[in-house]
Amino acid sequence: MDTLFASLSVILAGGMIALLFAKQFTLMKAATIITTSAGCLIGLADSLSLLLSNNTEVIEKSWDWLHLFTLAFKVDSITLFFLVPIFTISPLALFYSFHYMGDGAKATRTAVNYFFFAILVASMALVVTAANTITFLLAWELMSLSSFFLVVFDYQVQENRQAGYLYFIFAQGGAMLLFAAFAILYKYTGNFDFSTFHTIPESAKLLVFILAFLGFGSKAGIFPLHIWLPKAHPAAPSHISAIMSGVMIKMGIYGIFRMYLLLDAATPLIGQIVLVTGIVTGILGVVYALGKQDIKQLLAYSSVENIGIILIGMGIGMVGISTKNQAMAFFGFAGALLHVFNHSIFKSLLFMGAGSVLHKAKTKNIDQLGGLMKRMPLTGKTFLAGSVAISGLPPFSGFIGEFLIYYGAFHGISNCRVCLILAVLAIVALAVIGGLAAACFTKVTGLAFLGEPRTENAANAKESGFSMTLIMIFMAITCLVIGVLPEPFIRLAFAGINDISSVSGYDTREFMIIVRHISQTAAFFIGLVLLLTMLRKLLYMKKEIGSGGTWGCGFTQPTVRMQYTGTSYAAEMIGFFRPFILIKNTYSGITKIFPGKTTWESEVEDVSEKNLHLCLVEPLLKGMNKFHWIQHGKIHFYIAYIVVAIITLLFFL
Amino acid sequence: MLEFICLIPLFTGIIAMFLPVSIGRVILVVTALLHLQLTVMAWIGKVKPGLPYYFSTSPDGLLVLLVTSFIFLVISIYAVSYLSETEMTSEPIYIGCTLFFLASMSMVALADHLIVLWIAIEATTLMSAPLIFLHRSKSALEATWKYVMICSVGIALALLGCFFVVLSMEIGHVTEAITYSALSKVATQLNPTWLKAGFIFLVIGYGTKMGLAPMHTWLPDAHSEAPSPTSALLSGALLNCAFLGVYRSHQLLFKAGLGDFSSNILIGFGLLSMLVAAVFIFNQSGYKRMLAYSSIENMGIIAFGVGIGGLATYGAMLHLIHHSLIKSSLFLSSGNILLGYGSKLIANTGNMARLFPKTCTAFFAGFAGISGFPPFGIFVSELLIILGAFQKGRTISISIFILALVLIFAGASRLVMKMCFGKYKQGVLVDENMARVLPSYALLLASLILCVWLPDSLYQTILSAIATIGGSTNG
Amino acid sequence: MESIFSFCFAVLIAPFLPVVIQKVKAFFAGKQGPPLLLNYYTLIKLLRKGSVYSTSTSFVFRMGPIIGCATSMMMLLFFPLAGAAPIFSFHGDVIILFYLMGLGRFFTILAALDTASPFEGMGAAREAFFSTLAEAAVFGILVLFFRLTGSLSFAEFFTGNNIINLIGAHTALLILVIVALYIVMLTENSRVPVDDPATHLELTMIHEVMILDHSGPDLALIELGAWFKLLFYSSFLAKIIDPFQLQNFWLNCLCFYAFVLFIYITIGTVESVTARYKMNMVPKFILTPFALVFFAIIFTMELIK
Amino acid sequence: MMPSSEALLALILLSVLLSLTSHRLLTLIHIMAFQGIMVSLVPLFHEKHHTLAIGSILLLQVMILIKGFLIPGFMLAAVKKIKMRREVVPLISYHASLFIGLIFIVVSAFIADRIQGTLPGKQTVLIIITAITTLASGLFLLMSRHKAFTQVIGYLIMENGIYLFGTALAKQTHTQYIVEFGVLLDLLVGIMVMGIILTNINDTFDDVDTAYLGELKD
Repeated sequence: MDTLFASLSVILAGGMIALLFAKQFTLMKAATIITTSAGCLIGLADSLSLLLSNNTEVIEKSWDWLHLFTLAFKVDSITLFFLVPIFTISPLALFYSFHYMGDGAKATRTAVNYFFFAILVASMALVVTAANTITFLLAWELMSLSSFFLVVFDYQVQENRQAGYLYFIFAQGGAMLLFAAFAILYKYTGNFDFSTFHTIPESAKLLVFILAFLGFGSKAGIFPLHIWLPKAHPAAPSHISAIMSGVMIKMGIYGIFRMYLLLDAATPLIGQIVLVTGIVTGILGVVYALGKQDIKQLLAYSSVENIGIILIGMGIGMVGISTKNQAMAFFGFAGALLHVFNHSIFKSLLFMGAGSVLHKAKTKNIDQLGGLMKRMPLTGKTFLAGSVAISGLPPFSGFIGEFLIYYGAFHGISNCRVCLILAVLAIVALAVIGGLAAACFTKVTGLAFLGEPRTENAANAKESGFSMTLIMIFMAITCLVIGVLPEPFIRLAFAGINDISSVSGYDTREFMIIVRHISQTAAFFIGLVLLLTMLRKLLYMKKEIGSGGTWGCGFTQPTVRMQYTGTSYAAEMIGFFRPFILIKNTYSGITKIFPGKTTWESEVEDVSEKNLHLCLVEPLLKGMNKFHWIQHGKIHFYIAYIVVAIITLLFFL
Repeated sequence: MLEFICLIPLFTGIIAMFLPVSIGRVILVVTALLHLQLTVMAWIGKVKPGLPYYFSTSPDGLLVLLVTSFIFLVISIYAVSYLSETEMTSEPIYIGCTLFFLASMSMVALADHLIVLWIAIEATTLMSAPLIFLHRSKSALEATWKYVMICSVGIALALLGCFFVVLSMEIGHVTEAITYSALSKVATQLNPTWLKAGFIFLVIGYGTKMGLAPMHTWLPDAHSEAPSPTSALLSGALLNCAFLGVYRSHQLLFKAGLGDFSSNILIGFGLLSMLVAAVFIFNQSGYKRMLAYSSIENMGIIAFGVGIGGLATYGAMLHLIHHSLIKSSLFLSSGNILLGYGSKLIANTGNMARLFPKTCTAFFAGFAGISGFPPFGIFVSELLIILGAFQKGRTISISIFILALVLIFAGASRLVMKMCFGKYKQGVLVDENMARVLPSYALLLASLILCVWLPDSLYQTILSAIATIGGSTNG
Repeated sequence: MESIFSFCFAVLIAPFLPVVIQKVKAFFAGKQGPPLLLNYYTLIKLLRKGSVYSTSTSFVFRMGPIIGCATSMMMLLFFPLAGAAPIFSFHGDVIILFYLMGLGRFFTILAALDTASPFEGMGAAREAFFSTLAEAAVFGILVLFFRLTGSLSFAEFFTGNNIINLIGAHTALLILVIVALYIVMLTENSRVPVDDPATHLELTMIHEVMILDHSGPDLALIELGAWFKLLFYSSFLAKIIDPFQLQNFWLNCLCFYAFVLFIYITIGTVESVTARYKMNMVPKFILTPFALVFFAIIFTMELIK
Repeated sequence: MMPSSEALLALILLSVLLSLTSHRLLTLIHIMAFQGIMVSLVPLFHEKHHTLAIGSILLLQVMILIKGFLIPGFMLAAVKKIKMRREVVPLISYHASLFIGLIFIVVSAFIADRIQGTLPGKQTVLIIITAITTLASGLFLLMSRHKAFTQVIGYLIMENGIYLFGTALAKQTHTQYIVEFGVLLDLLVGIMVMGIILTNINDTFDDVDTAYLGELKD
């Protein structure tokens, strides 16, 4: 614990350094990055060693605060597990930022950005170590606030401001729900300590959980509370998107998980709610991802999808616990945790790739990109690896987490009817999500990196600086390593749920054999691919290799604009989900005999955003505007208000 | 003598009226220092009241006094720089009235007698009125007129409330002194009907001054039209004094066993104020008006917290302290913004992050603080109020409370973001200046420090202040 | 040893079987049809050729055929062909295998998009969409099989005590499964009525349009992959139908391939008697197997206590 | 209750009704001065105060001075400065105002009847009626008249009503002269401040009509 706090101090010191040396741009970046990363690495070493030592004793620390409260911190296996991505991704994102934050004219702002980055990292670490209400909320709010500043880094752009605004509201609204949830808990327990939460009456648990689920869910991005994600992620600088999407939204997951464990509710409803939400979130998330043309927006929706997958895993685990199905619970939870870790890596990788593209090709719209694989080979290849990983395809990391969830879900197929239906839904949903995610990421990779550049900017793109590419290569390799040698990482996830009493002690030896088989299969597959590659080389030896234009099916003058676009690629698939996804087509029409230039636009609108606007925000604003006459400026009536107030109150006498 | 706390500013105020401006400014700051020193001595208990029949030190009064005194010191430092920038025509009057204003506020904080309290509160209105209209612009005059009329009418009703309380004494054959401290000892003997009627008039009367809806109507006008140091004083200090009147009355009813009655009224007013503030903060066009409505909201929160009782009362008291600190800081920043852009309209501001980075930092930090983000104290106070309300089972009211908070946050953050980060094409009039930024920082820092470390004596004082209405920290 | 033999035999016979379909179609059309060893000739011809690559393409284009072929081979490696135990097998292998198929598809699509062609993207989009829908049905089938056998591996589905067989305890369910799997097979292998391999208009193609730019050995690899895949699905179906569990490996083998042949003949028949659907009808068609399987799963709640 | 006291109260009521119908500002000020003196005299005729203390007498004189002369005098000066003679057509016409004044009397009689039972000792109904009517009429003037000047008068009338209430009900307050004096001082300063603002308004707007004072709104 002391090491952890020491590491947090170093991280914060890094943030302070940024503010102090704001004038010397490069020095400031280097010093901050090194200091903050050093802090992260200390923390990482500490949490990993604690996590893997199987040390069951709980480590606690507390201080008195404001006479009333205690700031209590406690470390158990789940905490440690969540600390790992925090401390892993942060230094990577920081190193990446060295070249990404290259604009010396924004030196002060960059320094502020690093400062809040450090605060964000520290507050996330505090969120997962908090052991009572006050500490948790304190860290939670700090996290929201600091991440808000990170989002509005490029505040000159109106969309970014709007995104920051939306995020701010969701953060605060979610926090208010959490306040309410914790207040209800306090009402029953009379203290702030997490460990007493399970004592509250069973009837209140569901309400508390739902409030907390909505509160945490708004941070995590469950459907329909996800709408800030696709706005905030494109707005933030890419390494910030990476850390937010890779790590920060997982704090919502942590909260849901923690709350579930603390409440220890007997009602099966909780697991069912989580599972169904996960399914809805996952499928709709990926469908929307498919429909978007802005890479970062697409990645944000993909984060929503992955939150869905994680929630499916978690829901499987919860259903498993409520039906006393230990295997289901164990693998559900472990799968969810492992996916948290995996997603943090490949999503960060993808965001960094997107950032690299944005940096060099000056656009995020995939319909204006293309051909980047040749111009930015390292970014392209690492992005490809990330795409395969996020689609959950072996032999990359995404598959492993999903496999665990599948495994848990298959164990849920038993005679319990609700359980069976839920498990089947989960399995089918995972399959559909996997298929659509593959479609989605073939779209990004295929259109942005392959083919021909669609615009000048894309054609002139160059590879990014070494700090960016090195990090991306490292992360891509990590994705592959986790996919091929998953055992230590699965053990990590198992260690993560070690402290959950209802599933601990599950015998994993049998499963470890399967894991070894998976590992072998993956290796074998890679071997087979290599073999076929050699064979192909052999077959092409001494043969004539020609090159020419793409076969245009007889058309002789193809241009790059004739390439298939992302919009067309996705049109049919998203059309399939029509009631849940709004496709707005605008067509200028043909009016004259000799038609002039006509336009046709297609845009995917978020159904929850639209309905939120239509059913909540607009009536609310309208309703509030109806009351504006109160302050009409006439003093006579102001005095009349007082008289009316008196008379009204006298009736209560 | 305790009365010196009121008399010194009164005396120096008279002097300052007749002296040149440069000396007047010095007098302002020196008096503020002296006042703070006396206040601290009163805290320690070194100063005894000379007229114990009229004045005494109560924990709630001391709390308000300390906050007032501290804020006044910081604002007076700001005012010196602000005044030199604005070249006000009748500056000696301004300085004098500011000091009178301090005197009357101190009197409110120290008054124990029902009617002396009333006199003091009425005096605050009269003393602060010149501060608002010294600009002599049309809107400033209008605002002052509304302020004086509405508050006078409201406070006149409070006098009737005082009479009703006295009547309830007579019916109950109580012959104690008409002081809050004496009455609360024999509160159960008072006639409940007339006491309740008295409370209604008192809460309406002082509530007018405090800015509880629907009697709040003067507040946005006065706060937005006053010079920024005055706005800061009005919002950070005056509203607390008015609150003190409401609080004392509530204490009396609580002691008389009518706590439920007064609590419900306070909760009702509190929620109504928050909702009204929410309505007007959305699409607000002026930033000072926005801050004014935010004051209405926060007064509503305090009334709500006091009404809930228990843990929420503690939260309300913390809220009072932190709101004063943060809101005055915000108003001071708004003064800089006004100087810089020359307009009170949000539409005519923007891009503060680049143009006025220091002010922007103070302004945004203040906004974050007032919205309940750590590391500022409102985070704690709002949390405590929510906890307390749930503990008391007030589910519906707390739902409205939370809804209003979110609405206000949504409304205000949009405007604040527009100001801090939005587009702005024109040039700026006056650059920011360390002397005018540091006071804002000082106030924020005070809130921050109090959120990290609450001195024991302060804590104990709050505890004894809330103990009189059954508030405690363990529910 | 039997396993390896079985696998090698399957690999060798895979190119032969599609010709059966063409023969059946020719029979229905009253034609003679191509020579039986047509695909072997094609293979040899392609392997001997060089290639022309589009200037738009990158290494991804060259990886497509390799990975596509490798994933199809993986399926055969794990499948208990002809009653022999598969070469590899473990609990849970079905999941990784179907995901590997997904990987193959992923790269095929990417290779198609790499050409910057206006048409290949169209095929890629359809491929991605339809196979996603088919995948839902496949996983439904896996759930059902898990419910019936408690296992998650091809080997365990079809060998051992608790095997899946039409002439077993769950005939009713399995008929639904067979129909479903048959449709999935048609979808995944781009057969009529989902796709028509014999069409000549690129706009209406799915699989064929994606490989327009491949030539030479690359095309050979793609074709091989396609044949393996078709064989895998037919074997899957054949295994469910095949009622014989004989002790003799060779007899078993014979029975098995007889059933496989039967499946191919039915495919040929289907292609002869039906026309391909309009493209917007296809999703509905592919949803049918999912509905069937889901119905079957719900059914098991009553049947299996 | 002495008959003289009842006569006094009747006079006050009359002055209230007069003020409701009067549109000349000078008349209003005179009525108010008269009313102020009457109100100050009420405690003198109140039965409990047969034995008047020295302080009480002193206070009485101060009160008559302030309410009867200082404040009206101050306002007269202001009127002269403002050069304003009459109220424009009010929001509610003078006839209606009179009618409303009568309604106030009826309602206050009703209220007085209701609350009399709860009061200690023998209380005259008339003083409560007068007090409530005066209070209500003051508020009514505040709400219904255009000129800011008339509003000040309305405020004063309201204050008189409250004072009457205090006299009638809360006798203890009258034994505390310092407090009483403080209240009076507040009133005086208040009127002065209002007067200053009024003259300023007049300088700026060339009128004291509240119609000009409605610009600040949302």
